[in-house]
Amino acid sequence: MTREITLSKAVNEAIAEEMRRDETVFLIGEDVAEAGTPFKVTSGLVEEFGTDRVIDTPISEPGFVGMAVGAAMTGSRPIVDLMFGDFIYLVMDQLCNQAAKTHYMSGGKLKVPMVLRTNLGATRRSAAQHSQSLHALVAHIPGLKVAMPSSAYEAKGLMKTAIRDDNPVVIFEDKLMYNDKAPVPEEEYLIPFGEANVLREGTDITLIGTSSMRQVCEKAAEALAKDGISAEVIDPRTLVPLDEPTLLKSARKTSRVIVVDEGHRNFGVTGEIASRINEKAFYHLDAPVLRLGAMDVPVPFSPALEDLTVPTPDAVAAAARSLVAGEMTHAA
Amino acid sequence: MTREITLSKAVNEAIAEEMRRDETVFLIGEDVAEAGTPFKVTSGLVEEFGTDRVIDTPISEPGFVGMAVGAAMTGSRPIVDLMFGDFIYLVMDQLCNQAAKTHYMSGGKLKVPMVLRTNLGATRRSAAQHSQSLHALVAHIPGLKVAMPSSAYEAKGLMKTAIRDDNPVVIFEDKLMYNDKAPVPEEEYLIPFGEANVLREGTDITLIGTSSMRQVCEKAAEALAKDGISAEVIDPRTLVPLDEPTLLKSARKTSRVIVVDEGHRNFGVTGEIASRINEKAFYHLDAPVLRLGAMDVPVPFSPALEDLTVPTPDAVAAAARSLVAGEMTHAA
Amino acid sequence: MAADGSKHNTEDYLRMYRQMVRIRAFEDNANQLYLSAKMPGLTHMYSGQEAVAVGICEALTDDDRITSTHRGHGHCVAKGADFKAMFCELLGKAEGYCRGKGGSMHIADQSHGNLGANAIVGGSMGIATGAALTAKLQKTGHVAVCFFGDGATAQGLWYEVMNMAALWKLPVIYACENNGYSEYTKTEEIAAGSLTARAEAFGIEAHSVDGQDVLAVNELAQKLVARARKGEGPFFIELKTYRYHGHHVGDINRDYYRSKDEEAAWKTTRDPITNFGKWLEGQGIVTADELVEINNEIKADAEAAVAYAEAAAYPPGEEVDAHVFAGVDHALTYIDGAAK
Amino acid sequence: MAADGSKHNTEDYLRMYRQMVRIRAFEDNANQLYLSAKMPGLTHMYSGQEAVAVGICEALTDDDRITSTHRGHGHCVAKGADFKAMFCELLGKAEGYCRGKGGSMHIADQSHGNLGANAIVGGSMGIATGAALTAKLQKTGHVAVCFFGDGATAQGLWYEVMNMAALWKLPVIYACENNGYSEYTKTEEIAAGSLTARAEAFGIEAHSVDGQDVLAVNELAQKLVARARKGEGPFFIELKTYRYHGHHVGDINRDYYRSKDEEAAWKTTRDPITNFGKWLEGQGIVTADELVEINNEIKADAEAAVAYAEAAAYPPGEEVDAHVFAGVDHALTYIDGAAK
Ligand SMILES: Cc1ncc(C[n+]2csc(CCOP(=O)(O)OP(=O)(O)O)c2C)c(N)n1
Ligand SMILES: Cc1ncc(C[n+]2csc(CCOP(=O)(O)OP(=O)(O)O)c2C)c(N)n1
Ligand SMILES: [Mg+2]
Ligand SMILES: [Mg+2]
Repeated sequence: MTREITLSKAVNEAIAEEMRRDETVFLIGEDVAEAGTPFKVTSGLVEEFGTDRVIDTPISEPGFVGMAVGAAMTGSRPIVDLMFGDFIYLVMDQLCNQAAKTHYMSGGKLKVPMVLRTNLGATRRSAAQHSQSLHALVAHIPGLKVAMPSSAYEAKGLMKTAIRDDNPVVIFEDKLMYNDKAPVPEEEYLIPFGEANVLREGTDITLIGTSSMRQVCEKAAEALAKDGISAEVIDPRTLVPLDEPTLLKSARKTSRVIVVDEGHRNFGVTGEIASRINEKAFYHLDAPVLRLGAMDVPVPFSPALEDLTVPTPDAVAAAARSLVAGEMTHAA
Repeated sequence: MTREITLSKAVNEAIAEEMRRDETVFLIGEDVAEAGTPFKVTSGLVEEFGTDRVIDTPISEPGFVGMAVGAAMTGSRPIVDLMFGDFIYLVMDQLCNQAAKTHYMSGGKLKVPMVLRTNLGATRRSAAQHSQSLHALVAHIPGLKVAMPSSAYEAKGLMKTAIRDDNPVVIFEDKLMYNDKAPVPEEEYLIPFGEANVLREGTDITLIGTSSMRQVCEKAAEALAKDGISAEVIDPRTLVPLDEPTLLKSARKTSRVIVVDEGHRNFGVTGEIASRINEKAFYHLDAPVLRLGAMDVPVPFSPALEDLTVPTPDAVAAAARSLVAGEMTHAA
Repeated sequence: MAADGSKHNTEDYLRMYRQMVRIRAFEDNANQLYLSAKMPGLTHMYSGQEAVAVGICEALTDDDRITSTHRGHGHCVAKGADFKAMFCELLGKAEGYCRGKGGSMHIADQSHGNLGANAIVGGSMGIATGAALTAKLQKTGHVAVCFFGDGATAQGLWYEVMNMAALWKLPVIYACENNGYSEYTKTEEIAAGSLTARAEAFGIEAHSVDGQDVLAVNELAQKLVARARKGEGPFFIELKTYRYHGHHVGDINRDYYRSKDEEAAWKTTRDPITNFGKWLEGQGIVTADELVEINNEIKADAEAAVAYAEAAAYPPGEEVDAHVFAGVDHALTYIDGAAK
Repeated sequence: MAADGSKHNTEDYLRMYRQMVRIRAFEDNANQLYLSAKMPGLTHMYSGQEAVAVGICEALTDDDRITSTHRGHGHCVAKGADFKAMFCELLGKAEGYCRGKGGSMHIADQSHGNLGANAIVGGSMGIATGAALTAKLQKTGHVAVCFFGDGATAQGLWYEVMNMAALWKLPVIYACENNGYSEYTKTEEIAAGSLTARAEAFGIEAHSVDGQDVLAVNELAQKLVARARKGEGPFFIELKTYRYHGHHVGDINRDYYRSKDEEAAWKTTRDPITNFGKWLEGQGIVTADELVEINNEIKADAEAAVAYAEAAAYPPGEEVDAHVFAGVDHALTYIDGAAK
């Protein structure tokens, strides 16, 4: 049975199911209990699981992430709620120097099975410190797995996989999608890490979109279809591990690729994905792999400016048309 | 007049000269005064400038970086010494949410002229938390400039430019190069940001190497020359801004490029540089742009393992040979 | 009220009163803009805490620096900002203090020494302390005041900078507005022990004061600012206060964490403006009619500024990559090396 | 010595003595390995501080957790680790506790509850507190001890986790080894106010104890561990102690920050091993000859372990990308999606 539920609800269900299944799982973060987080994602959990397992913290991000690392090392499976993705800077040491390296530094003796769930996404008029998409930072650090759900379906399936994973996993939800509904089975399911999702098959060009850029790519593909351009749309679903085989297969088929991600373009996610495709499918490509990311500026508050900074379906479609037309913008 | 001095000495001179020139410049960090830092880079400065301008701090990295931001906003020009590049995780919030964004968020009203000098580089047997090369993280964040000196000459010239810049600049010195000597003029000079250095001209392949990977590329080029392969070697010197024109010009000339950087390969610096070249010089390339970075593992302590994790001249030369030979390793 | 009428002159009192009323008027309009969906994003109301910002900022000069918080309109007004440039900023207009780039959570007013609101809780503690470091190194005689909430005391950064401020005797005053809540959680659930003891443990002189009493706040602030200027700082002040609205403008149904009775009690018996107004009347400094006149005049000012801001222009699109780097017109070409 | 001979039995005393001597012997050999360029990297000697690690760890079971520091050999030995696996780790050999991947600064010994040394000063404060959170949630009755130096008290993280530990009454003991220096700087230059007051400000019971007196340390630790098990924690202990060597093995010329006289005074009058040995003799528990015998036996043990480690094999190259992820044999193929 499949019904439509919001991404919020999907995450909530995933956490609740896993907390029922495994009593070592607990949730910790700011205002996750009675308040259910500002996005109301965790509403109802404290009523079912009590304040011992749904733990409200002071505003101490490094502190409670560090505690989650220690709890995970000693038999708990914490899920940490980091209210805004922008706060990840505060917890980088505990996440990247401690959580990410403990298994390796201990030669495999210690494990850190924890999930850090946080969010990304601009255009909420929340300005430079509440709008960033910082997944590239953690994807760079060995020892962390990174998931980017693109709808309620992925949000649930990836979250459940993350909670059962024996490693630190960082999940970035798009905060603009919390109220978006998608079909989600009633029955239990998990989405394995490292399996990209081919959402639409096509022959002329491949559009790779992470998180909500999947929808941006899907909309672009629809527009392109009207022009007779057949676009394949792929959602990688996890950045670490990255399902290279699926991406390469598509690139070799269509010979043209655009990578779309809401992180800043410069030294970000699109560069890695584009490079891997260039490196490993080079002789199949008819055109350079193009990249669309958030503009390389801090996110501005003014709606008149903010809307200019994120990739749109129109921009993706326009880039696709120019690639397919063989326009060599940079050939000089 | 040019003499040979160590990279340590070059940095020391740059700081001393700028402190003499501008009394709003001060140096702050752990054990920078009497001890002159563990690498002895700042020795002697406290004797000349006193403890008011060469300030020893407690072990409070977020604290003193935050203070540097505030000092910079109010008329000082702080140089922050962050003892190991691995500690940058601790200061990411102050660096990326505050320093990097203040000018933009204030619509240009506030400036943050500060320098964060830190280091990178493995093979000192210092293990996972004292060996990282984390420049990719900060290069991703709009509002920060990022410099990567590759010898004593660059270390001095880039440092002086950084101190005079009205923006936050992060400089990563290679801690293994502190005692390496290079010719450095007695006369004052500055190296502008965004100007790559073509160290060796060549026609068959371009080797782009950041920081000490410049020397790795130079050594590889020498080996390649013996095989009759003419390699051009370029040091970008700054990642933000990046001298794309110089890199593209070379790529278009040689048609083959390898990018070498000591940060982790995955979602790091090489992906960005390779992507830009692919994007803008695609039709001139005879082969995919290859990338060599630090292995995507936490840096292991054991010498037997650590040495496997960093790019070597041999590895670069081997990759270059296969590119020039037209071996299409990934063409399948 | 803590002070007697003779200590300050009438002008000072009236300015303090007016400044508190200006904050309230600003917030009433900001709230209205939000409720009528004219304001982008969301915002945090300062109403109820006016005596804190005014009592402290009245002890400062334009050259003294403050750092502010997500709940920052009050500090901004109290430090001398202009309604028009503030409302323009809240609406993302080009004439805003930050050319629309900052908005409510990043409003800064360099001309009056306000180094800016901050959307990272505790994020400005280093900045304020660093401003005090400049003051000390350059012997400017200026003081920095760091405003933050009770919730922010849970951030480790505070302890790091208090330690350095104490070691180096920096002219900084940490002003903690304890409004009883951090978001949807009561302070006692997130703060163990005692806030003043935390500062004292670093050898920092700590005070606790009624944050609804503008004269008490101002008197203490005057003293501590003067002493900080002489190198006797740093200091800590805990100001007991209350926010009238929800955590942010969208936090409407809040009975689950805070009762309507509690809110009503603060508003009716502890309002800093009403009580100060009554005191001014009692001292014979103003009449009730004069107070009404002041209130109306300010209300009209605020409404005019709102109208102005609503009509003002957005920044042009080409500004989107300006101001990323000082000295660089357009960051996008600059970072690609095209502008060298 | 704080305790009288009747309180503990002879076996306990002798074990404490032996454990202190084992630490000293370990360090002497580690230092020697470094000086003879046989040890890769650098390391921080624990010599002088033995009574702290032993006094506390003797109050713990194998299931109680500790977190350690860059100066971590002492904690590791005291918590029960084996010489061979330790020296192998220091030399980067496959039989090391961490298969050579951690080295001196990351040595961990999961089997005895040592969650690891940490090269980030203060970096393990969250981990220890989190271990205590598991203990509380899972009602295991275990206790966690967080070792750190005086320098680490400047890290904001400590205040964040103390606050939560106090709010939630977690069974964690923060053990600050105040050896008077953080690197090349005296503690009074980097720590304002009082360390014990800092903990007390969070409502945490704080103690200060002579860290050179193993019995005093152990007696206090026994009491606090027992109380923490009953939910009366957290606690803070400041242990006044001294490191005999430089900050790290390469810190040889150190007169500029610490006088030779000061070092000599501590070594001759305050040595924890000598003094405890004298006390044991005085109490008639051992003879001088027996002490010499113990010392020699341990010295031989350590030397044998060194020889073993020197001869042991390095990990094979293919292990370089193992242990990045639990459950993944080789990270490099895994992250590229090949292993799915
Ligand atoms: C680092 C960080 N963590 C969490 C938040 C989300 N947040 C915004 S305001 C707030 C509560 C702040 O409470 P307090 O400091 O008491 O200030 P008040 O809102 O009461 O004025 C929180 C948790 C944030 N903005 N920054
Ligand atoms: C976050 C961080 N900052 C700085 C350092 C460099 N460092 C290593 S040990 C040390 C001094 C630590 O002093 P203390 O905590 O007193 O421990 P001790 O060395 O005296 O045992 C410093 C500054 C570090 N390893 N980590
Ligand atoms: Mg509050
Ligand atoms: Mg110490």
